[in-house]
Amino acid sequence: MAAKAAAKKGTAPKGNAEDYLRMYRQMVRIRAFEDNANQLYLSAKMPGLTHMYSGQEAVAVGICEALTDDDKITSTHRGHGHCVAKGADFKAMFCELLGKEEGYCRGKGGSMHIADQSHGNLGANAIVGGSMGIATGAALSAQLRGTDEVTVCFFGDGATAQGLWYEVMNMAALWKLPVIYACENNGYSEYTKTEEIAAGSLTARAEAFGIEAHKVDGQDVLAVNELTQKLVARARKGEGPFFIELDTYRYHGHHVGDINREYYRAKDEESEWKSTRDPILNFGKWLTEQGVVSEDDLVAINDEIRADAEAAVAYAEAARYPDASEVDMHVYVDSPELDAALSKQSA
Amino acid sequence: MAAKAAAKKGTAPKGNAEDYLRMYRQMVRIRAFEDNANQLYLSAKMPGLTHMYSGQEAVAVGICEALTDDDKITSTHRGHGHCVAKGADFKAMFCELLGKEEGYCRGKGGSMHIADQSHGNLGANAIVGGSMGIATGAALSAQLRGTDEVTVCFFGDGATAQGLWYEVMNMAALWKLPVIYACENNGYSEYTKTEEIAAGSLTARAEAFGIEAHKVDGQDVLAVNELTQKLVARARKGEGPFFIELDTYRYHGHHVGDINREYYRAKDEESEWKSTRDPILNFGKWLTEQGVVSEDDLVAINDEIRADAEAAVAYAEAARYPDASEVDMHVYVDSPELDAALSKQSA
Amino acid sequence: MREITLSKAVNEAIAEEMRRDPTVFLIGEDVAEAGTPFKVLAGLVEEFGTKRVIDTPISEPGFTGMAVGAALTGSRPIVDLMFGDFIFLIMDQLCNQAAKACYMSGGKLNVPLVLRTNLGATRRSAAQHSQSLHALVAHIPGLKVAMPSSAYEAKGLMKTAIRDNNPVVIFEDKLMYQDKAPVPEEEYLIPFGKANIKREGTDITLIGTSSMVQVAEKAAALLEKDGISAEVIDPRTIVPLDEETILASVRKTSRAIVIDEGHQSYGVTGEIASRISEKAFYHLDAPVLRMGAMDVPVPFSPALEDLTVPTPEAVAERARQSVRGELFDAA
Amino acid sequence: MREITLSKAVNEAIAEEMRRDPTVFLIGEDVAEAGTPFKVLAGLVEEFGTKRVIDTPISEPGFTGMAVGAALTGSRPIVDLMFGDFIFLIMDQLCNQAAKACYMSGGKLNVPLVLRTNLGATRRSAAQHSQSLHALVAHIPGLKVAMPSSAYEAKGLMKTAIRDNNPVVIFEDKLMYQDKAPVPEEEYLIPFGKANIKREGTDITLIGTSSMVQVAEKAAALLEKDGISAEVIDPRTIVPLDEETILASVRKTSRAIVIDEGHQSYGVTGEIASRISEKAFYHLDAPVLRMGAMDVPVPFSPALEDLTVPTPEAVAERARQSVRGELFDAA
Ligand SMILES: Cc1ncc(C[n+]2csc(CCOP(=O)(O)OP(=O)(O)O)c2C)c(N)n1
Ligand SMILES: Cc1ncc(C[n+]2csc(CCOP(=O)(O)OP(=O)(O)O)c2C)c(N)n1
Ligand SMILES: [Mg+2]
Ligand SMILES: [Mg+2]
Repeated sequence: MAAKAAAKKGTAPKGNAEDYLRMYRQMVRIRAFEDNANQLYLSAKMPGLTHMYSGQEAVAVGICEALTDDDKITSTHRGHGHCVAKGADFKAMFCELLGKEEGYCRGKGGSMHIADQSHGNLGANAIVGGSMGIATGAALSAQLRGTDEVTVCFFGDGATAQGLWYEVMNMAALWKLPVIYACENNGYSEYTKTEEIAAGSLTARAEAFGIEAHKVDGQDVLAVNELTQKLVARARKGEGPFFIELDTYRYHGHHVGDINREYYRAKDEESEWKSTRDPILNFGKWLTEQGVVSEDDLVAINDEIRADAEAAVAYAEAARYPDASEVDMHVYVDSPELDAALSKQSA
Repeated sequence: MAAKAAAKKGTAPKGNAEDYLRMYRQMVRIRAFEDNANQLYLSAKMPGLTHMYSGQEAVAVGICEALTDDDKITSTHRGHGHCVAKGADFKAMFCELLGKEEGYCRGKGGSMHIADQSHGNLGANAIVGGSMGIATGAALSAQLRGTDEVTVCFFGDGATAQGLWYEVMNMAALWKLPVIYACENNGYSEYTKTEEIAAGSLTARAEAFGIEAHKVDGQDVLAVNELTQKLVARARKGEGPFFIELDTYRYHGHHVGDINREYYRAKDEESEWKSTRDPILNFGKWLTEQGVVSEDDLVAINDEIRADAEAAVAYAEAARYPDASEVDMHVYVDSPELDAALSKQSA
Repeated sequence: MREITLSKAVNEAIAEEMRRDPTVFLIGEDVAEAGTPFKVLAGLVEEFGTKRVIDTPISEPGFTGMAVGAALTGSRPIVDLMFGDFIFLIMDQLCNQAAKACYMSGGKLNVPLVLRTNLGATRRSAAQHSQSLHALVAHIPGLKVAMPSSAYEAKGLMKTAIRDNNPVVIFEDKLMYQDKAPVPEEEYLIPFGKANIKREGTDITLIGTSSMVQVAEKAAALLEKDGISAEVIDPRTIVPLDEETILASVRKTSRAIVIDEGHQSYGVTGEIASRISEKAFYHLDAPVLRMGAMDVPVPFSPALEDLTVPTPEAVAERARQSVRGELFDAA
Repeated sequence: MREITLSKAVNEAIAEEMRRDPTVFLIGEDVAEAGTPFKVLAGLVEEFGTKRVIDTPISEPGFTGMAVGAALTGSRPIVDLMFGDFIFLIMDQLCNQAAKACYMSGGKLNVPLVLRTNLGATRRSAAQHSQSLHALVAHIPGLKVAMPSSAYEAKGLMKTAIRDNNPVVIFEDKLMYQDKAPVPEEEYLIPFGKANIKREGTDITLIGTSSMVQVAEKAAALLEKDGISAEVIDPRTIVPLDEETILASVRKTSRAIVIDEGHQSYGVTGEIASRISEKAFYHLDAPVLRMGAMDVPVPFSPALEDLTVPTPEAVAERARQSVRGELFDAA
């Protein structure tokens, strides 16, 4: 991945144009991916369920743009955004969502288990909080292997109720692990408001373990990116771990099938966020205001990405399912070095 | 149980003489119990292992003396002290330690599972942190049943590393449950110093959930009792939950077999605590200074309790083992009302 | 008789018991206003209020542990675990605490707790939302395990579970929530440990659990066309297990297949098959066959997932082989 | 050949592999200076330092999850779980995460992790420190499960486990740590999935796991006095299971008893017995017998605890009944 933006809102916007545009494009790519995924669901072409990331794009992009391919992330049930932001390809993603052989996981994982290890994405997880240990262990491994890799652990506000988080924060703090806990506080876990399920303060919970904690507007991609860059740089030097709480909002229901949701959140609230705090609209407006791009440029970007996404969907729809013989493959992986040692021994 | 002391160090010691003496006696009872248990182990008369409470007596007694029999406690692997302090009988305890039929659990539980529900002791637990949910649930049940019972959850500093604690603190705080989390910080978990396994601050961890937290000298029975009385009274009124960190020390090894322990803690440290901060010695001295009792009285109390303990040991040694037929009893309990309904239905 | 869905049957069972006994309460994630993602508990919070239908944070070990504590102190909690796969998170509270409290206390404590959760694949929910993990809890003494196979069974077994003074784990098949069956308006309980002979037959015994009872029944219908008479048995509870009814059937038919949606190895089929093989040894004309789910994590892709669970056709085919004696040659 | 204890054998295996491969590290409670409460790991921290022998807080789910993450990213962790009973705490990380990562990613991820823990009752440690829970993990596809029966086995199986690219759970019997056996100085590995015929015999096959191999051998010695020739088989790993060796033996002897220290119901004995009953059906002269631990939580009292596990005398008695044909009458 290319060098990242030393983004600072208001300073030399044109000088950082390339970085800004990449961030903009990545946010649009996520939105386009999700709109298509939603459509696949609504037209009954997608098996199972899926959780839309739309609305939270600035979080994934602001953070992942501060990382290299060697840096790791762990993701969640609401993971398409992280996957795209960390560099994944539309075709392999849509193939995975449709259970096709060319999917990232050969169709075995689906939406909730997309992993893309080539870009350092260790995988989505269908157990809320389930990847907190994995992320912290990846950071431990980075430290043991003597690298300067950093791991970002994405999770939702609801996941802060899982005890696992406190266990691994304690160890991360004791051993100064290069891990950043990124809590996307979108105000809800499933059909419940965060304030009903979270006592006290989330940042204080991290601070109680001696972990430096930050709060940031998760709708502002530059603010997210700027903070993350600083923390990543410090984590590389052994000053981690860190905690970031990102204020954000999910535009859709908890999952694609959660259509009638007025019993737990008001339509007004949704339209308020969409009209005033949309991360793509606002960033696009700022880019044009700053003269980085024209409105027409933005439209063109949008059109191009939408076309890409639709082509990828068409590709995935036409792609092959895995052969029946794959059903009992990959339960175990081979151990060629062990096998060689064993056959040498018996020889 | 009789009314409890509104103990205030330095105020009207004679007026509270009865309460003070009961606390003193209870501490001596714990010490006597443990000395005998240790002796049973050293003379190979006790099956398995056990964890000595000696040194921590002021914690169990200071807290339990602020509770009634209707109030509940949950205990730990180091649980004899809590059991005695909550009102248990020596004979049934020693019988349990020796696996005898007359033990509190008919010999099925042993040292790590003593329960004495008649005094509200829901049981020791051999899973570190394993009773944190149970205690919090007992508080929930008290609230649901409309009682003013309070539950105290005892655990060690090491147990704060279990994620379960954070899960239940969150719920206790959200629902204002009448539970008091009492962390006996004796400086070690097994063979490891607390500072090596606990990052940040324990009180801050509770406070992060909006839980009022206190630190108290766990060697000072009156300080412990005074604080606990206040918190219990407030918890009864729905002002809970609370957290107390009690500074204390275990005199023996992690378990009775942990004899050579200089590799993890210095002999000097042990003798320092024993000589300057012993909860029984210091409280005894204060009682005589204040003219509540004479030294001779204390010796007499001590002798009487020691004799009691030895008699209980002798009783337990002579007691019967459970009959072989008990081995598959108590896996399930009967459900007489259900059975009646079922037979009515089939009639 | 009226027909209602399994979902409604469970809802009715819980509502009736909550009306009867004020100490019964529900606890779990999104059980109140949302009525669970499967909507099974819809309406209960309106009747019983948020004190008895308690929405929790996403803290499975925490609220399960709390339910154990509540059960030890005069309440009768029903724990709602949204997916059976999450049972891995609560194993300590379920198996080290709830299951053992009675025994470890020499019978002085007991834990009247119901854990309601689910099982079942082919919902395209992938490996962490599709497991059938009932064998794990069946292995732990101190727990009872119920496996309803229809709306009728679900209601009766749930009511019994709530009244049992021991911890009971009840696995509903999440694909059956909308399945309807006749359920009487009048109250009834279904005793634990009494198998149900769903269909009588003489040539082979098909023992199925949960939705595999339906698979067995469909297989029996297929076999009938071939002139093979299959007896179908639903054990209803796998702990306690009604060995006698199963053995009596196999002694009559001389052949058996055990069908279960848990992984085949080290699971339910091995237990039941080995009991039959041992205790009806003299009567067997063919090896007892086992049909569990494949020993693979559940794949997401529909093209693969459907291959992992027993189907009526596959069961019928194995039964035919058994009756024809083909399996003898294989041994 | 020199004789060393099982404890020393495990220690040697880990030390050798840590010398060979710098990516191997140990993580768990009191593994460093204390060398675990059983002292099995004594000396390792002195050689490999605290970066590779990592003492943790009492956070079993936490450090197991971290080991999964480390294994996914180029390290080969050995997780030390102090008591097998604590496996209930880590089931999610072990069974939902470690076991499934490879399959869910279509083979792109893998988790070279060893979980070393223990099993075994009669140590007077009561219900939460005495369980033998290997059947639970054996039920979950994606995990391998090794059950060493001696110092020799413990060393070879541990070395193989560390080199395997999949998650392996290895259960040591905590009562065997001081048992000595001949162990060569030279390096060796023991392949997974190849059973060991510990003793040849013609009249009956005794299949035992872990310490039950010794129980089976002692039973065989007792039977020899009665003129009964017992073959003793140690499967070594229950996943993968060497069915062929077991079946070949039973086809020869026509009789079998499966002995395991896990609870009998829904456990290991049912799996192995049902495979034999199915696949050696034609060759069996008597029902395959199962001898697991009693289906009760492990009681503390010595007077009760010793009753719960299979003994050589009990195994020999069952074997005599089988050979005499007494079991036929019972059926
Ligand atoms: C351990 C576990 N419990 C419950 C669930 C069901 N579940 C899936 S997503 C979700 C809510 C998660 O909320 P949050 O962490 O805030 O993430 P968000 O959905 O808002 O992105 C729940 C309860 C689960 N998948 N895993
Ligand atoms: C879940 C669990 N992990 C590990 C152990 C082993 N163990 C028993 S006591 C103990 C130390 C507990 O330390 P602390 O909580 O401070 O209590 P203390 O022994 O100091 O009273 C450990 C690690 C256990 N019993 N349960
Ligand atoms: Mg959320
Ligand atoms: Mg301690």
